[in-house]
Amino acid sequence: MSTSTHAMRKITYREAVREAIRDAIQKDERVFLMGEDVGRYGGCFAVSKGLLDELGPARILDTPLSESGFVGAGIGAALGGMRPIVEVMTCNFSLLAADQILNNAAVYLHMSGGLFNVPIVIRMATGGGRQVAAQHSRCLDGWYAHIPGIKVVSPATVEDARGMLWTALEDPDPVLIFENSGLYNMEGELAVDAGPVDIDSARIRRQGKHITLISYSASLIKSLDAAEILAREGIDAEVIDLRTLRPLDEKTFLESVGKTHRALIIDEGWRSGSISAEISARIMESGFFDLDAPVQRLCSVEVPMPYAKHLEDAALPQVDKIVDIVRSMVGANG
Amino acid sequence: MAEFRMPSLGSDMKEGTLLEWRVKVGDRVKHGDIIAVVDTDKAAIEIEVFEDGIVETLIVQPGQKVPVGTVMALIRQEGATGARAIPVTAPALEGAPIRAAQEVAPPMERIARAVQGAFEPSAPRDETQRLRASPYARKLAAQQGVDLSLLRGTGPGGAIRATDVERAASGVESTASVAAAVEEPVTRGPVPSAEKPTPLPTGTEQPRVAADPAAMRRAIAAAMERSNREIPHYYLQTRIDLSRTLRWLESENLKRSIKERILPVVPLIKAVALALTETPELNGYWIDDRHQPQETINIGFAIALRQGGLIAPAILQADTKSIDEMMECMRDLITRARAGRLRRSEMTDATITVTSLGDLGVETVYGVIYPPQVALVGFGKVTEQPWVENGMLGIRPVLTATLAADHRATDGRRGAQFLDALNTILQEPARL
Amino acid sequence: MRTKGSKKAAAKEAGVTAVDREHALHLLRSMILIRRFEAKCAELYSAMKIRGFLHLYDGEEAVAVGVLQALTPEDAIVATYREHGHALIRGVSPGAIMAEMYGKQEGCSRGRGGSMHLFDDRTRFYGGNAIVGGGLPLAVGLALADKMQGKARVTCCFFGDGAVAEGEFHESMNLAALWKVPVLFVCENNLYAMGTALKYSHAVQDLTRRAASYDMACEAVDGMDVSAVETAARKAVAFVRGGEGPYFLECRTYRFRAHSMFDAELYRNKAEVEEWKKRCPIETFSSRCREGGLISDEDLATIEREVAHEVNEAVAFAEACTWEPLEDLTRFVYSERRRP
Amino acid sequence: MTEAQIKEVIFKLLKRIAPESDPQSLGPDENVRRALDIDSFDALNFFIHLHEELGVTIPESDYGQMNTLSEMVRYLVKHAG
Repeated sequence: MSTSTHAMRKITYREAVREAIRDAIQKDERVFLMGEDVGRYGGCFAVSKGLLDELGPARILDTPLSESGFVGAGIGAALGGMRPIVEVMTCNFSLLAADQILNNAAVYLHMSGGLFNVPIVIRMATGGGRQVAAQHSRCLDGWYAHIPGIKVVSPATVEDARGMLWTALEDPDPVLIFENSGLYNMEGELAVDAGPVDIDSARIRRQGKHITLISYSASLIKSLDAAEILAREGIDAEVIDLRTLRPLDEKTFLESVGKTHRALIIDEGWRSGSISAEISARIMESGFFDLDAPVQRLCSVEVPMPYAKHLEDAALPQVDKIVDIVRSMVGANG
Repeated sequence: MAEFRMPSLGSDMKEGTLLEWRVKVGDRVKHGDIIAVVDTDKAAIEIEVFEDGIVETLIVQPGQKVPVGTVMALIRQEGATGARAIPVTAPALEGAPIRAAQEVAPPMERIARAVQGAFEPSAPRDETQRLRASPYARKLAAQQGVDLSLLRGTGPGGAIRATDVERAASGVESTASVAAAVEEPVTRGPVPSAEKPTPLPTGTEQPRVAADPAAMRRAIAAAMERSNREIPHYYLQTRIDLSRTLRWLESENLKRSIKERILPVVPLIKAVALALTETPELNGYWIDDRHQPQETINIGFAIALRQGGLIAPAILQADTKSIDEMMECMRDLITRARAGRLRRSEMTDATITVTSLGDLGVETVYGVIYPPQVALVGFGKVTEQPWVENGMLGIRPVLTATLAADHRATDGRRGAQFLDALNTILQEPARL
Repeated sequence: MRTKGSKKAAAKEAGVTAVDREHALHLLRSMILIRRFEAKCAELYSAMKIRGFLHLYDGEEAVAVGVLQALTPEDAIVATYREHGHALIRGVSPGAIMAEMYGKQEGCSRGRGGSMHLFDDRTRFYGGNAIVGGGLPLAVGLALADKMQGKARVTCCFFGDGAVAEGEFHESMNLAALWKVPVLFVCENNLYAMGTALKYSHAVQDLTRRAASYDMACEAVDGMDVSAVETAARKAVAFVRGGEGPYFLECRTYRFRAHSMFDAELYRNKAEVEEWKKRCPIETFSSRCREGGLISDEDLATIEREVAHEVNEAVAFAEACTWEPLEDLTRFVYSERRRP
Repeated sequence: MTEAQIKEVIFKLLKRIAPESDPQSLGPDENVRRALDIDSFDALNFFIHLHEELGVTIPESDYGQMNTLSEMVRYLVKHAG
């Protein structure tokens, strides 16, 4: 969270990420960006637009469509003393690099008994909602959060989009940054001199007392919208932005549940074996006696993402569903 | 058709053996009648019925051991209103297998039963209809001494939620939770108050006190049985020369009007409170296999009720009260205890119990600790006895004080220190 | 290359090019060390001192020994799960390697890796990678970092013929050639990807043609001949260090033992193995050197004695090592201190 | 105040303390506290009520003179004069 009292400005999430990349490359000569279409194309989501001209081809590297190859190369470069930012176009394609992320980045430190750490940052777009169907709409933030050895962050605000990258680069271990593609156009207020933010704690984005909504990334925005609607009905929802899915800051949500006694987790990932399941389990393990209602989850419906708009909308967590569930949990007959 | 089931008489009761039926088929029974005797792991227990009606079938035969929740008999209701009427197919079903006779009570009847049940403290909970309450509601209920079984939940499927407990605790009743009346001494479990360690589980283990002497007897039985089963007691006893205290009390009482006079038991309780500040280990609980001494000293004072039974409401923060405050407090407690209007915290917050049976001429009291407390102090009658002090023989008013303490929580040395402190304080009554 | 007049002539006579006595002894000793060390490993495996997977390098010693002669201490190595030899020759202490296989905390990977994951930062030994093909992108990245930092270092990446069928091989070859990064790809072609022969795995069995398709400099060499390997490696390393881009060196070799300890070897016949054993890199090199008068039987006996001592020392060290305390189980999942 | 009036007050107060009892059936020399199971608190209350009803202040030292019905009447007649 910014402690700046300086002037604020409007900025999009996309611009915030771009500013973070530019800033990191300018500040540290070891940092470079590589990935598919990050240079001449300007980035699949236009995040790195203009950076090749600005920073030159030594720092902005277009790669062939070889996810495993260039993610692995990023790991090697990190081992070799560089601080690469590897952009995987979307998390769907990261599965082609899953071997490198899981079998190398996540385990090198451990396998070498602490000798070789891998200070790599891998950015990838995540999430659905753009009618691009099953192979381009996955939300794998929570899926990667299963893996010890990597850190998983999901910035939901322009402030985090701007500030998490530098902290991730300074981290000695692999950090995966998931940028929900639905957020790139989101505009937010950001301090002119906004800088790094931590990547190991959750934030209460809205204080409340009746129920805790636990969410992250694009679902956080929906949760905040739902909380506004609920406030008009007299239901005061506390909204938590997890920010980091691994390591998970359970203290923040457990304290909140200790206060509100109810929890709804909103997770764009699928329900089975999800990060929402993990959070729910931790509440059972450590917050059971504070619960006044069963923990509920709103996740994506367990289908590969369909193309048709109405089906896709129905498959994703939505504001009205959040509102309905909260009403049923908190309301007179809930 | 109503089902009479093997009741659960405690969370650790899983099954029971029917010893005898006190009724036969065709007998008319009414709510509260004892209709069966059941042998449990602990003792033979008389079981009452909660329906009015006629005994239709006796399913379980004497000698049979059945799990809790097993249907033992069917009671046919007579002269029922429309809502309670047997379904039209009843004639065909009467005497038919149990399964077919299952009945879903209409909502109004369920409410009525709940209200009835509320006044029926001995109602054994049917294990097949497990109490549905949220964990937080259970925690709150335990902290505030609310008996969940008396509440009607407003949550899904009638689950009791925190709001139901809070409403009961604040005296604002929900429609069907009338009997959770705060003014009623419905709860007898000396459960730690809010911010205290995990309390006793709620439910049947938590004995309750009510107007019904039999019910109170059973509640006391349950608590004492638990005490005897779980608490390894040790006993220490000492004789205390009470002459200085009594002399001091006499002079104090001379300064007071008759209404303000102080009974001898008051300085004794005050002395217990002060002694506990020196041996705090005896003040508290044994919960979850853990000794949990309490900072606040709330002394439960055993009061016999005229209708039978006893109750031990707490003198809260006894160590901080003056003699006059304590007397006033005790007068108030006794009056309200006998009128059945104790407050919840008084019923649940005791951290130790004092019992004084001297009025009846008893010399020595060997008490049974009230779980989860870890000590009980007993006072007998003050008698004149020969007493040697400084090599001089004289006659002194002597009190026998005993300590029953939980050996899991403390050892004899600590107990001895307590009695020694008690004695010392009573030799310097000005400290009181 | 060290050469001394008279010895050089003798060596040439023996058909051993450019190898003087001292170097010959060194090469021979290196190969014998691997062979004897691993024989001990097999024994200890049977005695249940070593567990997990154990892949032995028997027959392939000339590749590691030959190639590693060409590298300097600044260079980096990325190896596979059959890497005991590479680690030994690179200079990782035999004791630390043996202790690692014992699972002891004094092992080179603190007992976290075992036989397949030997690591050493001092010698830039980036491990035993046990995902076939998984090390190649890593090597490209290490080389990329050197190139970006203007360091004239070489990353040497070992892999087998099996890896050539992996997508990661092709991605890495393409990336390395595209970016002209200083990687020496060393394919240890022992003809079997575990139990499946090359001919059942590859449409094109001449693996150098794969490299050629990326326009990458390449050469195939007799992997049973340590001098030939060394010579080819020196040439390749010079090329790479010269900034000419990556190089693909195929060493044609053969594994005498089973793939791992639990392998019935149903996929090849004994005659084939016996035929290859006639080309044993140690036997052939040692005969040539003796025939050429470069070394004596006594030299050989001395080597055997010294190696036996070294192996015994390693075992004694591993035996004496300690177990990492259980409290440390979750260490090294994340770094304990930030690296600058 | 007559003896009968005093007795009536005593019965009323005892009945209040021990509602289930029948004080009028007490024998004149029966120990009242024992017969009606009156503890020291109730006893104190009894004396307080006597004070309220009859204006008699009974010092603690005189409690021993009021064990039976006849003792009570005798004492109260004397002091309520």
